[in-house]
Amino acid sequence: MRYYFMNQEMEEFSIDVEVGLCKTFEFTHEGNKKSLQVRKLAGKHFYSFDGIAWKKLAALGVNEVLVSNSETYKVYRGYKPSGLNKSGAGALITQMPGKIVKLMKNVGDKVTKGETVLILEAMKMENEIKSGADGVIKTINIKEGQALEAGFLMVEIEE
Amino acid sequence: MRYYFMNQEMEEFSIDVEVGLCKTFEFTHEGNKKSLQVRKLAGKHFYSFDGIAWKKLAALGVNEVLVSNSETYKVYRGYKPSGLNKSGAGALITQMPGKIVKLMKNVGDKVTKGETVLILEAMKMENEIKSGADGVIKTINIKEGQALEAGFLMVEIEE
Amino acid sequence: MKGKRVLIINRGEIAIRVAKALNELGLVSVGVWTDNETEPPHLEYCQEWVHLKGNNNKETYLDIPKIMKIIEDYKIDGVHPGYGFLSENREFSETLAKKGVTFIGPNPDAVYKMGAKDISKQIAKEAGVPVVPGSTGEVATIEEAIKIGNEIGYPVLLKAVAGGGGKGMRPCASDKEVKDNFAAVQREALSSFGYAGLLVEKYILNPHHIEVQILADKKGNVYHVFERECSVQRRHQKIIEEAPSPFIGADEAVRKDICETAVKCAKAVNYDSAGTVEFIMGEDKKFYFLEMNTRIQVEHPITEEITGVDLVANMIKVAFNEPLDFKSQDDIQIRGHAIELRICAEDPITMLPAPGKIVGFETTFPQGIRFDHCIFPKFTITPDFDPMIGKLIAKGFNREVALRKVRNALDGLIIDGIKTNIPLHKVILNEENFVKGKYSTAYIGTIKPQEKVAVKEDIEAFMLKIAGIELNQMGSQS
Amino acid sequence: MKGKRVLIINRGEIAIRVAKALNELGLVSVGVWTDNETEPPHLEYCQEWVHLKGNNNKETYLDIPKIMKIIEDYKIDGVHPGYGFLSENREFSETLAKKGVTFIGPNPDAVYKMGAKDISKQIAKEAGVPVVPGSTGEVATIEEAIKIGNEIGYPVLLKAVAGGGGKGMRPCASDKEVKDNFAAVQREALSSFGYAGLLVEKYILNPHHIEVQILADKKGNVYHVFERECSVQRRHQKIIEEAPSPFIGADEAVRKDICETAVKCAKAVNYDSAGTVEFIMGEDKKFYFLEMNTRIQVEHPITEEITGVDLVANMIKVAFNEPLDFKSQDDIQIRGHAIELRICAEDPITMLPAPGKIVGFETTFPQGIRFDHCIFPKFTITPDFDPMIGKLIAKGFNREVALRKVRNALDGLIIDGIKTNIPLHKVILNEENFVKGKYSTAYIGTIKPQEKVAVKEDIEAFMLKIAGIELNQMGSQS
Repeated sequence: MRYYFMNQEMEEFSIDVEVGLCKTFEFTHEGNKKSLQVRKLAGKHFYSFDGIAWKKLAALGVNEVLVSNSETYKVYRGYKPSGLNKSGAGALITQMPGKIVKLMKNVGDKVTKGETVLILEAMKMENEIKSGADGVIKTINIKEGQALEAGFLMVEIEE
Repeated sequence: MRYYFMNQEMEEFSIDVEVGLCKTFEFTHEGNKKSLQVRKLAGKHFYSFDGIAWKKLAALGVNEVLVSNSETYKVYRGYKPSGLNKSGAGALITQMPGKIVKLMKNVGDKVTKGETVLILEAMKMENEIKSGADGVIKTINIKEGQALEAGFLMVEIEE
Repeated sequence: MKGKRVLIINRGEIAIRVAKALNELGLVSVGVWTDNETEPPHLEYCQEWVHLKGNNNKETYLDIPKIMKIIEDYKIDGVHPGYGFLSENREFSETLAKKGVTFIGPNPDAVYKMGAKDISKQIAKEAGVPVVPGSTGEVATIEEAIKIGNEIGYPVLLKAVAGGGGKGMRPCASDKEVKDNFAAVQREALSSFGYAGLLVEKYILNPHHIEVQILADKKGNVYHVFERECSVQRRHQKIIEEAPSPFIGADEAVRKDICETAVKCAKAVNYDSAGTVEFIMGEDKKFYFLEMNTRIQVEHPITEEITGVDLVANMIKVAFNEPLDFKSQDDIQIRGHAIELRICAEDPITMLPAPGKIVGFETTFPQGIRFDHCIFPKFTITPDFDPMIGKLIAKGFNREVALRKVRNALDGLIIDGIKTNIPLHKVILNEENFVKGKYSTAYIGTIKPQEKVAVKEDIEAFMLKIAGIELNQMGSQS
Repeated sequence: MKGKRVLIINRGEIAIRVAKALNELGLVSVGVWTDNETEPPHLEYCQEWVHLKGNNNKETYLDIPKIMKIIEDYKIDGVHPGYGFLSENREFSETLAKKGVTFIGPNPDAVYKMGAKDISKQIAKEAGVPVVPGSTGEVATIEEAIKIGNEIGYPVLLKAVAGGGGKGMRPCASDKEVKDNFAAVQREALSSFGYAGLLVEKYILNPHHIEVQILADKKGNVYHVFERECSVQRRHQKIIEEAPSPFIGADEAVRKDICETAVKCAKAVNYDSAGTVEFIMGEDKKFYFLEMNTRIQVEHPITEEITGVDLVANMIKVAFNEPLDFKSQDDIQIRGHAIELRICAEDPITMLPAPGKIVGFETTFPQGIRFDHCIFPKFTITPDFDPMIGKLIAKGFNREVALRKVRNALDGLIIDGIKTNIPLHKVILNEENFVKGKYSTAYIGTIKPQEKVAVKEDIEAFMLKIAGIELNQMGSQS
């Protein structure tokens, strides 16, 4: 089984896994192999790379979005989704669900890097969404008051 | 579905249950009906008899022996086991797994109620097992040093 | 008091904390759930569950007529508002008073006087308590705000009259910044507290945020339960709190002074519940009255841990005219040290909210940890509510022990599927200045611990996530 | 000390408690499992897991050569014995000392002197500490025991030299009873402690069992951490403990006297670890030295709760020559009140062990509860080990609050599938004499709370069990 991980910048990598008897996992990543054992004890799961040192493992309820400190990864189990392209500093994408409070620019407006393009309210906070590059507003896919899911391309800026 | 409960004295009673939609349980016991709702919340189960007041419910892992304060009940789901007879004060049955330390009587010996018949070690404690009736030792099914499961008929006394 | 039916108009960890205290005292805890909360974990501790219909806070936790209807329908004797929502709303506490329903909090007059920052400042001044210079009343227009800014000198802070908890407040360094921010702070004030009124005040640089816990009964007895240091803040919201304050340290004269000043403030409004008097303290240890929060505070557990006083239970008791657990100020003593980390669903580097669905949750804590939270696997954090999902509290014989325990607890806290500020807390707990207890509210801005959060995880971390998913695929019998 | 590898030669809740402290201090906790324990819950907190092969305690937790082999194979630096098993075994601590392995406990000489009750009594006497009359040495024969019985007068107590925890001890009221019980106590002593030697001593009627916690370092500093009242006993085993003692109450002179006497005892054997000096106290508040337990005690948590001293962490620190958390006796003060209930797999009426399999486990606790336990659904309690499966500990601002909390906690503790003493605890916690704090070790025998345990449950209880089983049948997705 091959797992694909993809972060917000659409950077991607994969890890192969083979599940053996007694919850033994054999991983392959960029040619390197590593094995992992899992045991269930007192209703909880534990993992070990050497069979001696054990740590608690959270059994994951879904295989949607996984997070590694400050990066969010989508996980694809056994398939690689098509149509995912890299997007650059000029693509303003919602990082969390929210609502558009104010839109400051129109299509064709010039923007400089760091300039506020719109205000997005999320979790009761107003967040200024700034341009990641110097350029011109190419497309606007939102309007004020609109509620958005995470991962929505709000504005594209042509550099 | 009919449930049978049987305690250590082989006293028995039954409750009927009908499981409806959305985890609604309809119970019938000796002609009386009662209904119960169950909801799952934050990974735990809760029950209510009136839909307003809720309490936590333990989802039971097995349907073997259930306990009510000082009584132990065996539970039978959907069937009534055959061959279970009432046994009286003259039947010395292990209440817990243990090991015979000492056997004080032989077959044919007279015993009085409260007299120690044997010593059973369980959980590091020596327990004196006493006759529940005046009578004569009819059968002995054990020997010193023998390890026993719970529910084993060790000695029968004829009243 | 026993058998009284108390409605909790709140959610999350504070609703759990309140329900626990109600149950223990023999009252009936009645909890609510709204259309936005399909599996509200706080109901676990509530004896009765009531549906508060509605999709947003204005239709639910802030809807006074709807709540009054529930109070009538369910024969409610008292209400606990928790923090936020209607906890400091004069109209709500007055409506309850009129209906003869016990509000578990101070009398409406104290809510009103201390709830409105302009009046509270005036009262503090009159009671001889030093205050930070600023507008004495509400500031209605940008022009007025700019005028005051020039009078008291920039930087100034624009803040909501009805606010608290860091929401609806922004510092401004110039006329232009006042102009740019005024409308936004008004909007935030309106959406968070239902009232858009603003204040302007002097913005003191590098101050300490130190607050004093008050506990008072309805017979005029007002006690302090010592201070908390809440200077580790981001976006003017606390993320780490300690008790006692490492900045006050062994300076018992300052501790006595600030605590007695807090009692003075509380007495000035005939305070009769649990509350908190907030101060700004400069490097010279001079302190100024900031505001009084007339409710139970998020960070109340650290005070409970170092004094042994159950603040929530006592708050409920006094509301029903029962006596406090103690009879004199001397009965309350500090023993040991406590630290609280607010665990938030947010990016540890940008510190911006990051809602999502929790897919894994495990804890491995040392002795002496208290985790007040509402987390369970499959819990969804929606953008509708505050991103705080738990409070990790460590108690130790001294600060060093408490630090050791909270560090170890943080290593044993796994929350999978969402971004949290756990990695940020790990950096702070090992950062030199924090370890020494040397920090002001400028800490996050100047030390920038967020920049030391590792962005990329080791490849092993991804293997563990794969193992977790595979185990889940194998089913529950595995 | 950091990075040292410590083997825990114990199981259950105490192994968890020790592992937590090791992890927190930055040491490596190494746990063991035996053939009898297929899912040992204590490994949850151990960083490394080692198989200790064998089917019974003699082949496992008491097998010194086998343990020494593991110590060598796994490069172990130190050993924590917990309580019971090898915790007070001179041979074991000497063997470790010879190999240069740190024993987390007192020096072998103190283990020897205090471990053997005959010698400890002599030492106490010489240190000017009052002792209960009895045999000064080991009693080898029934005849000798009867002779002493007649000298000091009946009733007398036959007890194991190596024992503790109520095992291997029986009261005898006559020559005949000594004769009848001698062999049985010897057998129990041998099977529980690996040594059959017995003592005889005066059996004081209606006494209080009060013990003092000691914490000492390797530099000669010996501190007391105040007393515990352990008078609620059945079969000479504690089931409820409190700190501070309600019998001593506000009598600070007696408290000071008994605590300082305990320090005197500890100093007499150059004690250098955590330990407990046990006393019998009569109605006149005169007390007699009973024994010193040279190990961490089951009931240590209540002392931790009222003083804030982490006994287990400090015990580990001093073993590795690290300083204690405090520098003077005055640093340690009592704040509040703590009560511990031992939750045992036993019949609540007969109070006899009742092993079995746990099929359901849920908790709903108020704030201020600590539950040190090793319970999980599907956990099987085997007859091989002690029936204690958990310790429910409540801390309150005063005794009334602690009682309120522990009562509420007990109502929220569901353990399904086995008999437990929870119903007995519920009776005791509401029984008049206990509520007033008026009880001696005769409490269970004279008040007989077990007779008030309801035998039959309401039919609703059975319906709930059916619902639980049906839910389980529906599967985990329900």
